[in-house]
Amino acid sequence: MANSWKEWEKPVLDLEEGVSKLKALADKETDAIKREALETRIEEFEKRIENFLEVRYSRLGPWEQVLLARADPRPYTLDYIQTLFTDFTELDGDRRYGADHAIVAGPARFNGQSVIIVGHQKGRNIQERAQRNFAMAKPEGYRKAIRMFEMAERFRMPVITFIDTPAADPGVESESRGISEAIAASMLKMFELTVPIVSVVIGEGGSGGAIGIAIANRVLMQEHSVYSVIPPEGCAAILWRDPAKKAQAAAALKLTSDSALELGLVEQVLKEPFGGAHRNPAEAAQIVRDAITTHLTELQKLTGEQLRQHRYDRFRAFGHVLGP
Amino acid sequence: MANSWKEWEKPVLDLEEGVSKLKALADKETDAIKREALETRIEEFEKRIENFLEVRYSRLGPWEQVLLARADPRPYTLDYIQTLFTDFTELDGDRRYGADHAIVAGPARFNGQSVIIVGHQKGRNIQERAQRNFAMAKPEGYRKAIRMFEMAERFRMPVITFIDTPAADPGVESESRGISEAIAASMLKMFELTVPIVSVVIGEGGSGGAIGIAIANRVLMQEHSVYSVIPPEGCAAILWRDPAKKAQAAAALKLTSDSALELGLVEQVLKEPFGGAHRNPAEAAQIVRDAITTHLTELQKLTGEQLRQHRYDRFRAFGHVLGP
Amino acid sequence: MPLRKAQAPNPNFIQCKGCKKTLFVADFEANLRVCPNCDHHHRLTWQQRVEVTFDINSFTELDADLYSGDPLQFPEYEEKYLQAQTKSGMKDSLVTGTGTIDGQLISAAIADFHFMGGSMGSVNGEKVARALERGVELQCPVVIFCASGGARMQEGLLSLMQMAKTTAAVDKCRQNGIPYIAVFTDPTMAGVLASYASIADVILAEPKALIGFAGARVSAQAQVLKIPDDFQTAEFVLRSGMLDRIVHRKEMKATLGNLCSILGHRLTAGAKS
Amino acid sequence: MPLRKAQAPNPNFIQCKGCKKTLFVADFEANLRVCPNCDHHHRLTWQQRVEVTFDINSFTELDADLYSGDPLQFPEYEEKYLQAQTKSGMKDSLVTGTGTIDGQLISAAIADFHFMGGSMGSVNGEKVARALERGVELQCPVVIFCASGGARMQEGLLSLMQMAKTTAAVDKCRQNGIPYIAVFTDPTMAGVLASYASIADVILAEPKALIGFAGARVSAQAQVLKIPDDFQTAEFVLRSGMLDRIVHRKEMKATLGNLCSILGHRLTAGAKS
Ligand SMILES: [Zn+2]
Ligand SMILES: [Zn+2]
Repeated sequence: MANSWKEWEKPVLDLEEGVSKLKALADKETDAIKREALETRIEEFEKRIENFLEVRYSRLGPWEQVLLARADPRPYTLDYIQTLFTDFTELDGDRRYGADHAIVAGPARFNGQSVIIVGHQKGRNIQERAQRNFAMAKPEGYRKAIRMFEMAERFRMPVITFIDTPAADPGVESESRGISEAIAASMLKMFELTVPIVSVVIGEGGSGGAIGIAIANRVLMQEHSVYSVIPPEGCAAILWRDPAKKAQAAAALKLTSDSALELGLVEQVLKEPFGGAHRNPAEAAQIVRDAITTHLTELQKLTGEQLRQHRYDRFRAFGHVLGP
Repeated sequence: MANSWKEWEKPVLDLEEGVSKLKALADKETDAIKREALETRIEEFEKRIENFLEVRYSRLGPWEQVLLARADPRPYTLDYIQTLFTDFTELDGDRRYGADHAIVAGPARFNGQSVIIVGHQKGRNIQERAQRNFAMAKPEGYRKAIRMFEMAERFRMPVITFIDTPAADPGVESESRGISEAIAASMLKMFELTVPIVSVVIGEGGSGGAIGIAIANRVLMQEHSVYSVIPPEGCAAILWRDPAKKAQAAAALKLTSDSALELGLVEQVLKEPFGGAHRNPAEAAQIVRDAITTHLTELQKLTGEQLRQHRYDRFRAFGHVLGP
Repeated sequence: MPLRKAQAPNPNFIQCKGCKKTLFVADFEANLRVCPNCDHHHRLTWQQRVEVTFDINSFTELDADLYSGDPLQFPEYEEKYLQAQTKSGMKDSLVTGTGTIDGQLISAAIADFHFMGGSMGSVNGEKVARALERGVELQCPVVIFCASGGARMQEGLLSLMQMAKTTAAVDKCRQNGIPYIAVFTDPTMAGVLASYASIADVILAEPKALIGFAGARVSAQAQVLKIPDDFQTAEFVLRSGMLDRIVHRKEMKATLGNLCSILGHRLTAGAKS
Repeated sequence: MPLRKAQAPNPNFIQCKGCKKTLFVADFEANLRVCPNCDHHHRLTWQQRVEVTFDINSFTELDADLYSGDPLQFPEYEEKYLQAQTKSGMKDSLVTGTGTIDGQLISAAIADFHFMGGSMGSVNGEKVARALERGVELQCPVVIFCASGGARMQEGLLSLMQMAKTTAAVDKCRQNGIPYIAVFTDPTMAGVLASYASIADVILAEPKALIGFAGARVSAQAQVLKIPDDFQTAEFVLRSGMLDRIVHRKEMKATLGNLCSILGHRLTAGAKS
């Protein structure tokens, strides 16, 4: 069983290395015919990469999806903010206790329109990961989010949230400052809003930490993102006392974007470039942009009260209940 | 200059001791004529006490008023809660960080009507004083108050606050958790309410710590309470670099109930029994009860929006501004 | 108020889970399953909770027939679920209905930890939401007794969505001025704590109840900080500002009755019925 | 953007209050009174603040003639007040008016610490309230530059009431969807911090600005806790969650312009004028 997305991406990386070597040769080659031959081989290689990715990524198992959703090079919230928005000003502070950089937030423009962005943010390197606590927000993060939601309401700005967290921070400090209350209060605040809310799961949708900022009118999932009530490792440990059964747990939990769509819990799965968003961030971002644009346009036809009611109805319907 | 209210109350205490001795004698006296003589003397003594209190307390200087406002035996918020209300259930917690017992709060009934009470609470002994931080609330206290104000609004309950604090807690912890924000946010919340609010200053109305829960439609002051922008000691230290000039400062600050009434900043001064509320707590409480009843009855004739506007207008008018 | 007898090897005796002392069952139950020696509040079944909370014969169960359909076809779920049903006589981990306290109508939900650890799946969430909405319909206060290890893994993302769904129902109560009081009993954890439980208007807890977001082991692993001795107990959580009061089981009914009647003063069903 | 020359013994040189280095006044002023060596942000007069913040010649002062009437007949107040007026050319410690940032209309209040420590008495409070209400009238964002030691003692309880009055005006902005941005400059303390300053929609601060409720000495006396080195600086306050951003003076105008235009997107005066 794979423990990293790199394992099954290895053939691609090898082929890519081959391509760059061939390209270097082709660049230096002065003989036109020989160069043409090289270029033909390059094309062949590129085709093979594409085919491999297409085949390999179309049959990823749930556990592989988890690994891919967690993959280091995936675009993070700030990457999407930079690509999709203009004039973003990051705001900070919960006005209660502290600053939390596991969640980033602030006003920006989307297609020229004023919006509020809130999203989990992972770190790109060791320092940043520590500083952002691996995108595991503390109560401060959710209370900052609440402050942003209130601002969105006050100034009639749509809210766009990006979901990408393994979980909310489970530490002693977070307990003592009410991480549970913070998550619940953030959800409650989102239910109160009378502006449109769109959430996009871009990586890990990790249980309470994720849904704490995902009470949207439309919830979208990128193809290779996951959304789960518990990490597969935790599920395996609790149910089968064996964390190694994480792949079985991943399968059982139905945590892939396809499953979420099938269960009717998300409105749309957003295609990613073959091999995942990180292989072509610009293309991935464009798909996200188009989807947000579409959904926001639709939602903006509703009144504030309709939006609030819609959000209520959306979540109120979730659940599989039998009986008279 | 007196440093304690006990100094000028000494003659009273001496006379009172005399009275109880005479009473003991009278009780034992079997001779009817002698007993009558003793009883006459007792009456005389009691008259003298009353006269002394009346005269002495009618010419208390501002500094003496400060001392009396701070006097240990004065009835505190919980005393008034016990006397004036029924079914009080103290609620706790700011849902953010901690429990703060410098402010007590909860729902109760006043004349049978549901109300929310919020008040500073001093301690009666060393342990309680420490536990209540000398009624100097931390951010948690004001955030608990905010929670109560929100509950009052949600369930349409009038709010009654009791003011009795030297100041908000000025410590490092309070700074780091935003004591300033907490006070400001508490005031803001009170301005938002559409239920009646009555505040009663029952002891020390100490600057920001006091006004943080005193944004009322009617603000009442007990006769011997004070309300000040800064403690006289602090004022003397800053202005004259001499904390000993506290009596001058007290006079200059116009911090007595009479001055506040004259400046138009409170609606009513509530008479206290001669010698102060502690000399007859039941009588003092009755006066407070009557006043709250009157004001609440008047306020309840207004609509929610009128109450909110009234509170805005009330505070908006405060200030002595000249110019075209 | 005597409670139904518990099953024990010798039916006249029971060992306290707090102090381990052997107690007369009769005394123990007369004391509402609180140890007369160490005051340990033992967990109650939902029926016992009804007995100690509501006016005699006033409680009517509603939505009794709802059950889960194993939407994910999760391994072993069906068996476990049927087993839990057989053992407990319940359909799922939470019971809802209406009852009166001191004559005042209350919409109630009572979780029972004995059914799959009181875990919140679709049915638990649905019933909590209905109990809250019923407060709006009937114009009466809502009281929820929480007892849960968290979300029910076997319903996957649907369980997570119950956090949102129940929160939505709390919002409905707030919008309509319906008082909602939560009582945290041992244990109140994770997904339940991080949703409807923590946003009640008033939160009471039983003494020493375990209350937390993450399992204590998880928290201990998560950082090397010193953990307070009473970490994740009601006493710790009260100090942390997340509770209104810790209420002894003997005082719970009176406290609830008083709060419901004061906060619900404007409700048509708020008057004694 | 060169600023007006400061008064100094040798008009060509000035000593930095941060690093004590001697600076060319021309460089210093071209650098918006920020030390090119240590980045110390020196306090500005209100005129200097207008220069570095608003579009050229766009600022119009309003309510310029308001002054305090010494309502308590407080010892020495009248003399001090007149002295401050003479020295500063201001009527009181804060200036209000309207101006544009990148063409966008803003209602502004600018406190000047040079006038009696920027203390808030009746006039300061009145003008803050008017600046906020003017945002509602003109349907434009409000920006307030804070600089204050706190309430003005010499107006006693009337000064305390300014905390409430200005808070009321913030509430008016909130009710009407008017964005209000506060900028904490050195120092922002006590009564000002504990009222309108801390409840702005967005709070920016200049680097190293002193920001606190109580004087640092008071706090130090109040408890024996270890005090962080940067206690009551903007950096400490940012860490404590009370600030949105620390913004360099060179970036302040652009940051304000951007925030006002995004948050004020629906305002009739929000469009470039
Ligand atoms: Zn025991
Ligand atoms: Zn310097």
